[in-house]
Amino acid sequence: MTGPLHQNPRERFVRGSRSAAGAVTVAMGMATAAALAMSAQALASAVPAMQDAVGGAETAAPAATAAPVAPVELALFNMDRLGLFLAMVLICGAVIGAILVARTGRPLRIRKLAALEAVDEAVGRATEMGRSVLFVPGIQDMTDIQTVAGVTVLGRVARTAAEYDARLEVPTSRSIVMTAARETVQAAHFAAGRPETYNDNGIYYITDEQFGYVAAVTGKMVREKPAACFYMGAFYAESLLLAENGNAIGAIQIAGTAEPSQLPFFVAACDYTLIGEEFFAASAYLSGERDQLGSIKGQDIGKLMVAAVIVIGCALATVGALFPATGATGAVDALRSFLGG
Amino acid sequence: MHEHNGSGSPSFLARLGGIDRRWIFLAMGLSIALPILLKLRFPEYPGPMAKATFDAIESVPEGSTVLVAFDYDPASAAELQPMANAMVHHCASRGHKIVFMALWPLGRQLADKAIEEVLLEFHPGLRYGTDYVQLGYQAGNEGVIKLMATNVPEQYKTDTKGTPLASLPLVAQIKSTADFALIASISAGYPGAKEWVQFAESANPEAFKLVCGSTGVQVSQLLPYYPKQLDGMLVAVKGAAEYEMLVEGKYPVEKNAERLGQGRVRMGPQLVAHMLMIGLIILGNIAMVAGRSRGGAR
Amino acid sequence: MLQRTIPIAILSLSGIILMLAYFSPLTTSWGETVLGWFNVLAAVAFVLGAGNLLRVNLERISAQRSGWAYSAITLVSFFAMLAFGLLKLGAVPSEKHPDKHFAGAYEGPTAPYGWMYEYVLSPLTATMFAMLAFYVASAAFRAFRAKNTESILLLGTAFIILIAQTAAGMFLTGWIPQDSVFAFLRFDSMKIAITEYIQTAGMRAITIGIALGVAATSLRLILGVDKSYLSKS
Amino acid sequence: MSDHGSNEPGPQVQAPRKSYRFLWLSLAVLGLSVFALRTASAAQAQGADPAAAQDLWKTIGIWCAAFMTLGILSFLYKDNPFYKVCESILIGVSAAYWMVNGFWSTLVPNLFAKLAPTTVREIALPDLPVSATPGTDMALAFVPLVLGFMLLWRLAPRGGWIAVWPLAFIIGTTAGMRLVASIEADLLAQTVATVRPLVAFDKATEAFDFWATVGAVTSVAGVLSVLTYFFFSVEHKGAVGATARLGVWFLMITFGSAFGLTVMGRITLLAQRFEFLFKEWLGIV
Repeated sequence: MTGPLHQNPRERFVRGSRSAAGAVTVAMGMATAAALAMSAQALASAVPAMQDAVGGAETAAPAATAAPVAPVELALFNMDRLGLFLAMVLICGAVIGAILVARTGRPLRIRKLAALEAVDEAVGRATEMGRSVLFVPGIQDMTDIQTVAGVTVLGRVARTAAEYDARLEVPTSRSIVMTAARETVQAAHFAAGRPETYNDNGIYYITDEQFGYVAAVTGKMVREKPAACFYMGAFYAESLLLAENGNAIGAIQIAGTAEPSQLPFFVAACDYTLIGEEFFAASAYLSGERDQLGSIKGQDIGKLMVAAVIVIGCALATVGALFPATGATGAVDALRSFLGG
Repeated sequence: MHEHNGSGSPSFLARLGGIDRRWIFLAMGLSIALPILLKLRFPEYPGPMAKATFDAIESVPEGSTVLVAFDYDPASAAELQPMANAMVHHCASRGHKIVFMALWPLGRQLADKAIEEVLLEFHPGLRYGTDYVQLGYQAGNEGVIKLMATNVPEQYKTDTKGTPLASLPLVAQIKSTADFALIASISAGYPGAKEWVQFAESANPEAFKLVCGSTGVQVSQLLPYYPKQLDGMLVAVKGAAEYEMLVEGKYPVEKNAERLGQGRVRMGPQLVAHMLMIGLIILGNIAMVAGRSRGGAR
Repeated sequence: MLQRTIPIAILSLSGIILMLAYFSPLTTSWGETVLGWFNVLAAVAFVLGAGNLLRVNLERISAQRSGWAYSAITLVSFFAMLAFGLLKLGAVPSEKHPDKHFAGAYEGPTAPYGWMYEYVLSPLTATMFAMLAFYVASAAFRAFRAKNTESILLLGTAFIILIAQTAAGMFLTGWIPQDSVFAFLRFDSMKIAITEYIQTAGMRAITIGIALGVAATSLRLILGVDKSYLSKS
Repeated sequence: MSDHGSNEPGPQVQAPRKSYRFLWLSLAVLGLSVFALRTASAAQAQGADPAAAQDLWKTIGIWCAAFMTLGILSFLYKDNPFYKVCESILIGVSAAYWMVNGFWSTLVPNLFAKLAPTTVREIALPDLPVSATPGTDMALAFVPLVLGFMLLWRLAPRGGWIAVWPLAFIIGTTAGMRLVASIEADLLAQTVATVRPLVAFDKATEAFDFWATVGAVTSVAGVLSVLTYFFFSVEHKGAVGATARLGVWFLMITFGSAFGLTVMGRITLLAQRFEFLFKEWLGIV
């Protein structure tokens, strides 16, 4: 990363996968076994998707049939990443399991997030005042999951706005985000039962340039004085420029981001802030669908696993430091290198 | 704050809380502009980190070969170039031989600038190839460091002018990073000081001293490495200013001294603006308390 | 079918290929191909953006809505920059191929495109960025008020760090010896303790939470559970 | 955190418009005339020297940059025509800037060069290497070409759904990529970094190190309590509530510290703009 400012999402995007190239060939038997396990996992995660895609078809191919044929030159599985792979299986398994449990209809209890309760209130206030609602989905492209989560939250805001008949403005910094936002807002109007009130004009592209975008949005804020401002997505230095100007016009401001460096500014300048993981949970929470709520449970299971690793690891390390003879330090190092890759 | 009705007009202090923010803007503008216009310079009190950096460079025997990596670009030059200048002057004054390199594409130009404006300005006798060498930029981020940790000539086949390393006396004998007495990374993010710790220092923990200069924003990422892995650390313009004090105290220059004082020049606005911020926070709280005690709006 | 099923299938498939590519060296090249396509699409997106920009501004001009003159300025500067760049007007000819106009460099400060970048675009963006100094001050004034324990911690920490960042920190507490029992009262020691122990811990937990959130959200998308990007038309 | 509604636009915003317009207009006229005078004198001083043209452009550039800087800064006072002009220029120039960069650095080498290598070599990239598998390259390049057209379909009045296909592709790629990357780089790396002994001894003397121990315990407690705060399944009551509260305290200190550390960088940015105005433009420092 080159500092929080000029991050180029595309570069980061490419870099992540290139590192996969430096793989080591390992004992073939092990690799094939692992690959079998993995393709089963991949397929397992694919199956519900496909099921959904074909409208809940009953049949699904048995997992093992799709195992790749043994290769000649390249390893099927990079054994260096076994720890990562197992961690991924555990976490994805927790999420999938929680979704399946949710489908059985058992009651799901999720604690309330104050910021979300405020969404309806903010839109309602804008309607009363006859002013618009501004939604800023961050400055990154759809290559950032935060933007995707932001667009999901937009769906709920747009639905409320459609119900109240409030004017919604979504300036975007990436044209693909504009496309996604239009789809989402249109869907929200359908869901609110008012498809006729939807039009494209409120959702438009400004410029990809970070500060060009901010200049336009802050200008718009000062001129049109929206009563409610939502900042949901990936933000960098512009966070405070937006939030301070929103404050100056007296708007209710609700922010959500997973960009740790910008959280302090949103926390200081906005009325409500969804901090990090809360933001992703919010996007699931707002949909109100059981599947999505289930996945929040899955996240919680993931956190429990992390906490368990930390507690056990620290206990072992402490024993190792106090009584070097027990060899507990060696166990911690082994755990570390297994998980750390 | 909302002004309340009824119990008379609120006190001056209570009204202060709802002051038009443009007065704050004006104060901020002045607190930065005036120190620049008046060239205000305040004495800096060198902190332990700046001292540690200075001592690390001093502790290496005279005539050692040091590596200075320019891991930043012009966007961060305002914060980092002052410390780079001071460090180059310090190393040369102490009699070290300097090898320049960059992990960021535009870092090379900034290194060239330091060579021209500081190294050759204050030490005109130094000769290229024996006293200093410019290796320039190589793509590959931490991969560059990884390879240098075992094989410098493999990573850098030539310097920026295309001369093979073997024909440059200063670097002809350098095999790996372990052959440097000290490595300094002046860094603005990824790749930078963190990667030097992870890939060079951990490969040869005892072989060389490692110091870094860092921007304010990424400081919290690097702090955990000081003082174990990093022997010294210069934090943002403030670190540069403190370090300049130490360097100038021991190795003063006669003319163009302002080139070694940029950090302190930029600290002028910093000090005034920070004081303003602190004052504003105090004022805001006084206003809140004053407003509350009069039973005003919250 | 065309509007819902196929998009979900495309999404799941591309997601699964990229996951596979990371673990299996055999499929790494698939992942790279897919990413190459992605980068091309990202570049095409600029055209889409420009098209939308034109539409919005042309509409405003033709309807003579308030501020239409500014839309005209936007369009003029857009087309000027586009012409300088796409046609490489005034570009410095390439040394190796001076006969080929489009091999020339258009970024240098002597070419119009480079000049526009240096003297128009970068001062504008740099000044927008610099405005933060003002907003940081007004945010600190307004938001850092000791209303409850949480806000006291927030403002107290900011206060300590702000003092420790300037000479005032050393001036006030620098006289306390480093090795004395009271060394922890030095502003620089406090700053190190806060950043190293508390801030690092806080950021770590935030990062872990975010990672889980990203993983769960990605998984929901790949499984087809989250379909919010699809309109229902 | 903040109390909204406290900064309602005051009466000063409704000040008489005409006088403001006059003010801005006279400022602009004044600035432009000074600029014209200065450029004219600079041009005269240098005569018909070939290097003079370049210097002239540089002078014009610095004046231009100064106007842009002041125009943006004027927004701090209030929204005004100056700022609006700067904003419009910024939007136009930057949109074109990104488009041109995308064209020359991505579309030409990664799309056109694969579809029609000979033509591209002839016109723009004479040094383009010859591919070993031109047929495969071309076939593969058709995928993004088609997806690209589908994406651009958004500009057409009908059939907006067509753009959903490339959108699904983009989101899918992102999801696959991020799922693995976030677990590896963030989740596992940070978890592993948290694991440490809860007692510390001085390396040299092997004596018990009180402060380092406190630090270690604090770090681990911090991570666990903040994670508790992020726990969604349980209401924040009782023991969980107390731990979550501790987590909030950790978060607040974290944010306060990050805020304080960032201030220095922001001030440097403004100082640099002022240095530009005072040094390069006015030459008074």
